[in-house]
Amino acid sequence: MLQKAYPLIGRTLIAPHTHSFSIDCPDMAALARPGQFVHVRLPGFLLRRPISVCQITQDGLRIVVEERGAGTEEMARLGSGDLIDLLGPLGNGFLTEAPHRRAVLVGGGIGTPPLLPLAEHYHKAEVFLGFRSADRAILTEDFEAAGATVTLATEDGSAGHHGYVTEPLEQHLARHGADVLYACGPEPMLKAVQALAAKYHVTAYLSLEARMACGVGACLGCAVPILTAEGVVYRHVCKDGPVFPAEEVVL
Amino acid sequence: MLQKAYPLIGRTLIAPHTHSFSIDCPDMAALARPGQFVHVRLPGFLLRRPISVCQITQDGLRIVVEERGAGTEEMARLGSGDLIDLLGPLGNGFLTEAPHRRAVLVGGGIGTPPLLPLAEHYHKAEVFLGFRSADRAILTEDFEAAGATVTLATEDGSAGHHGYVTEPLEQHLARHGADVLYACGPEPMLKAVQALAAKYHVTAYLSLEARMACGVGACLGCAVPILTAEGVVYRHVCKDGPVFPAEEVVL
Amino acid sequence: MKVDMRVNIAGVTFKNPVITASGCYGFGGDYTDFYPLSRLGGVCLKGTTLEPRQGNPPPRIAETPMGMLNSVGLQNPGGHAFVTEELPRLTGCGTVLIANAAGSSIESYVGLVELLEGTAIDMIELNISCPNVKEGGMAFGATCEGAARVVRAVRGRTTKPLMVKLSPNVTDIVSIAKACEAEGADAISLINTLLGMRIDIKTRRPVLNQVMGGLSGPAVFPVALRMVWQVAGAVSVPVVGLGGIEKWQDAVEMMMAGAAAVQVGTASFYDVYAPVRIIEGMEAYLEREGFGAASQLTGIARK
Amino acid sequence: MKVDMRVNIAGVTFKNPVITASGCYGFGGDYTDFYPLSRLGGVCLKGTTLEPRQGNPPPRIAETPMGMLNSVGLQNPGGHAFVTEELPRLTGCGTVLIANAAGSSIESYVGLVELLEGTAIDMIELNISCPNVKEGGMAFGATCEGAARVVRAVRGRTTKPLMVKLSPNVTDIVSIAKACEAEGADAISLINTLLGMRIDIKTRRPVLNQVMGGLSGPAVFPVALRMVWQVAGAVSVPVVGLGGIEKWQDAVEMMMAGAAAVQVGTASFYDVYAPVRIIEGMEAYLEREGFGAASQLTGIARK
Ligand SMILES: Cc1cc2nc3c(=O)[nH]c(=O)nc-3n(C[C@H](O)[C@H](O)[C@H](O)COP(=O)(O)OP(=O)(O)OC[C@H]3O[C@@H](n4cnc5c(N)ncnc54)[C@H](O)[C@@H]3O)c2cc1C
Ligand SMILES: Cc1cc2nc3c(=O)[nH]c(=O)nc-3n(C[C@H](O)[C@H](O)[C@H](O)COP(=O)(O)OP(=O)(O)OC[C@H]3O[C@@H](n4cnc5c(N)ncnc54)[C@H](O)[C@@H]3O)c2cc1C
Ligand SMILES: Cc1cc2nc3c(=O)[nH]c(=O)nc-3n(C[C@H](O)[C@H](O)[C@H](O)COP(=O)(O)O)c2cc1C
Ligand SMILES: Cc1cc2nc3c(=O)[nH]c(=O)nc-3n(C[C@H](O)[C@H](O)[C@H](O)COP(=O)(O)O)c2cc1C
Ligand code: FES
Ligand code: FES
Repeated sequence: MLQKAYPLIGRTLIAPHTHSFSIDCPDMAALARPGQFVHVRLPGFLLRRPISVCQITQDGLRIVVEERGAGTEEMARLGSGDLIDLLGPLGNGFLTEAPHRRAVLVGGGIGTPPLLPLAEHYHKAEVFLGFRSADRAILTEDFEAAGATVTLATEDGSAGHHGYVTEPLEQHLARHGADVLYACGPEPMLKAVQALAAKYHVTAYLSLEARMACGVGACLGCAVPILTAEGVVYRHVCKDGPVFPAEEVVL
Repeated sequence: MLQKAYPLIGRTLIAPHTHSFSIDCPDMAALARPGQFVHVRLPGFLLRRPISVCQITQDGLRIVVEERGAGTEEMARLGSGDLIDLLGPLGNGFLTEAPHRRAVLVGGGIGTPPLLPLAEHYHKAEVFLGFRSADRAILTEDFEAAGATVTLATEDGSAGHHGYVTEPLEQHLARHGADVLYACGPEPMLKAVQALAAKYHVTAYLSLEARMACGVGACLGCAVPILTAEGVVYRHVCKDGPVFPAEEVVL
Repeated sequence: MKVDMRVNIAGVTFKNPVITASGCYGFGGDYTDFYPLSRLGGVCLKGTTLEPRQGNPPPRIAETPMGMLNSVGLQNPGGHAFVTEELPRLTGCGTVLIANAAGSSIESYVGLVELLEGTAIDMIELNISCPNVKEGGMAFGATCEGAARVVRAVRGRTTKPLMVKLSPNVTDIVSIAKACEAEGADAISLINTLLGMRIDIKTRRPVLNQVMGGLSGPAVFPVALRMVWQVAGAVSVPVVGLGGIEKWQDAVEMMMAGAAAVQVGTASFYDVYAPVRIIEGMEAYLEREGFGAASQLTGIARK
Repeated sequence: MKVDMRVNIAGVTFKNPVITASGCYGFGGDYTDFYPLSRLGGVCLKGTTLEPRQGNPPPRIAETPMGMLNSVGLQNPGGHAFVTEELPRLTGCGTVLIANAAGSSIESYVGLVELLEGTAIDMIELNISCPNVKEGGMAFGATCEGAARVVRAVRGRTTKPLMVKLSPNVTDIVSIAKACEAEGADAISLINTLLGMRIDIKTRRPVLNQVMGGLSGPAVFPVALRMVWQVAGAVSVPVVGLGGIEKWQDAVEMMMAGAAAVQVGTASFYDVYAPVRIIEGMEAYLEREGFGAASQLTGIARK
């Protein structure tokens, strides 16, 4: 874990109110694993904002941020050359299996970015991405560049499957099954994925969100209910997660 | 009175930790009078900072700021092109007499800037400026350019008179007298000037400082004790001042 | 459809739910360069006492993280000058006028509200919560008995709607609010300032001459919101919420917690347009979200 | 000459006056990637109860202007696990270990401190001020009688130095501090969090599942400083000041107000190095200003 201010080397608008940032942080990148996140400090805000690692290179990290409130709006004002104060990498990330295993990745909206490093890990990942509309779709080309097959769904039908991403996902699972499944996205999507994983007996992992303070396990703020042998207990997204086995997640 | 964010068109370091700012604000400049001040909002700080008007042109205002705490340090980070949020012009400014009257201006340290517009008003002002040391001296050339005669004093003797500015001031008053005197600077200096004005029977005005909130007379925060016919009462630097007749000031 | 911005508090109609807070708006004349008073729902005038008060010695102001301290100490020209000099300047200003009545004894409160009978004042805000005076002020507002005594005494002597302004520096705000309601308060406003302090590490002395002062500004907003939530759930008279409101979102939050209207104080010090921006932002929000009236916001987070 | 950074509180020597605050530092293991525990004056461990507690349902965190709310609700593994699992990990860590003892009844407080006898714990911080639990917690800390009862009961059952941590949500902090001192408290720490709240205007519901939570961070600093000033002037045991300290200047201010040491909580959440930066900044300041020892700061603004 590191805490440092790093130079931003670029910001690109990749969808309305959605920005891709490249950060020059080789030391932090060297520690990062897929599914981990960085905790971003922003001027004028007390709490850091957790943002998933979307790409890990020798030179640094890429993150993708959607403006959803005052903090992410402030982040969107940062530009090339500005310093960005990161704490990270945090969390446990995804448990990965051998690259040749048949992995299915399911992303909804701004839940998509953390899945990209998985597509780079698995040789031929099957990726299912759901967005509100075609113009909101992000990272599809990046997944394809990583060798994945992308199936798109949009709620308004403006691109790909018209409806929820879980519909083509179910068709795929019914037809081909999968060795392992990873999902990140809004709660209703996670709920549906959890049910499908159970139905088709696929080992599945869900990446969860929670309001955070410390990001390192010290404050116990980011509690989520998790089913364990002793019943439902609170685990912490920042330290025990953000990824949990689907069958343990209480949604 | 106006409240607006104006573009900064330049910042120059004119002495250690002392910066001159030119602000592109013709509308506010058109309203400004010598001795008034602007109230500056800075990112990250709740209260505005009062800063005297140091020069008034058709294009805008000049202000000179010494870093004395977190707010003025933040101000020193602003540069050309940045926006600066001003409320102003505030206060009553100096009561001026006819330009040919024999005016004496006495400035101490960062109390010097508000006197410059007076030097521009009076044809041949006699200006006495005191600083800690030669490198801290500011605006002497500007006063000379305005036609004033400048007498410098430094506490360490590194330039001009070695000692307090009130020493050459007293010599001048004793020898030549004056029609009107204006002073701005640290409290001990104002106290000495007040005594000299009384001793030599010169109409004198002192510009005072106080911690401020609103700047417009609404909060009654910036109280200073003032001697009136009904005894000592609190007047307000932002609205009744910052300039008060020397004989009414209780120091 | 235009949103109906009006709210009614104790029989008084405010054209919108944004009132400027006492002590932060003088006697109404200081911000007229920027917008007319008629733009506001109402104005709470500077705290006034029966006798003139010169207030506390300076320094009276200190800055804190997202807040400020003041120890003005109820500087005011007294009830007589208030009625004969300040009020006449405000006639026809087109907004609801609220006098903020303070006192150091029951008698002085009573004397003042009697002076206000028959004036253009639309409502009295009884200030039993000023932390900056040695006698009276917060002392009355700190206990149920103290609060009840003042309200009882004043209630019998005024026909004007009576709003009681509470201090947050208490263990149990709900009981105090209920005590005021029981004695006939028509509305409750809260919060006044939290007692706070700063030290100047250069001089090694307290910044404020009075050592302690009242904390206001965004820093106190979550405490204010909590107390409004608690009190609005416990009394049936309208609650006016204040403390740290600087944006329309804060005002909406405060109303959702149960406030019938809000007051804006400290925010004007750093943005003179704050009250107007809040009115405009709230109106746009209400329209966007399909509300017919501002009053529909009141307490919706409780349901 | 090197400045002597040591302070002594109730017979325990701290190598410097900076202690991490309870609930903001887990059980001491979460920040060791950044600096060793031995850098700190002391560590107040996460609030512990006799029985395990799973804490409150999420969301537990909300942001406020220069502050935050939490409603963690004393999630902890219970006294037994604390002593057998957490404490052993801390042996030899080179800093003063303070257990933060909470309870929902007198018996549970007593049971817990008895468990702590004979452990490596150097001091007990009695938490009678947690706003996030339904029973006990702040309820004890809200009255002199409640506070006195807990301190009296616990005092008889522990040989460890006893520091009592007070709640700021009270009308009269001084009386409560005195009541604790009278019952044998060896030190007083304050403040715990102020009760606050936020509403999410999008969902139109309180942000926190528990509706209200504890406010901490720089926003509360002026309130904390004021209370430390008041209490330090009224008791003769050492006072440990906390609430919103984020910079060395804040720590110096707090000590000048009368604190013998400080605690740092929320600041670590946004700057993991905050406690260390405060120690270093304070040391440099003391040297620059010619102080021989950190303890000379305590109360100098009162003189
Ligand atoms: C492990 C993790 C990974 C994430 N990865 C990404 C990502 O890659 N890209 C991206 O755009 N967003 C991501 N998010 C969500 C992102 O953290 C929130 O959108 C952001 O915190 C909102 O801040 P704000 O100031 O804009 O919103 P506001 O609503 O103003 O924030 C107020 C407070 O609530 C918190 N908050 C609000 N929404 C969320 C949320 N959904 N999750 C956690 N905290 C929240 C904020 O952090 C802040 O403390 C992730 C969240 C988590 C927990
Ligand atoms: C009418 C007037 C005109 C002024 N003109 C100038 C000028 O032309 N150039 C210049 O450099 N300075 C001027 N000052 C002083 C300037 O306002 C302070 O140096 C500045 O406010 C300090 O802010 P800070 O954040 O750096 O210091 P901090 O000490 O961190 O400020 C803390 C708080 O105290 C207030 N404060 C601190 N010192 C003063 C002070 N001396 N006067 C008023 N408030 C203070 C701040 O405004 C702030 O609210 C003037 C002050 C007044 C009242
Ligand atoms: C400078 C100042 C003076 C105040 N004077 C009064 C007063 O005279 N009467 C009163 O009831 N409240 C007074 N208050 C308290 C405010 O009306 C308000 O309750 C408090 O500031 C919280 O609101 P805010 O955060 O919006 O300012 C004063 C506040 C400030 C900052
Ligand atoms: C997330 C969180 C958890 C806390 N848990 C405890 C606790 O278990 N016991 C306790 O006495 N105080 C607890 N506190 C209060 C802090 O110890 C401290 O009193 C308060 O946060 C003010 O200090 P700060 O502003 O430096 O954080 C907690 C505070 C936070 C923010
Ligand atoms: S955010 Fe503090 S424990 Fe997870
Ligand atoms: S600063 Fe508000 S009255 Fe002068």
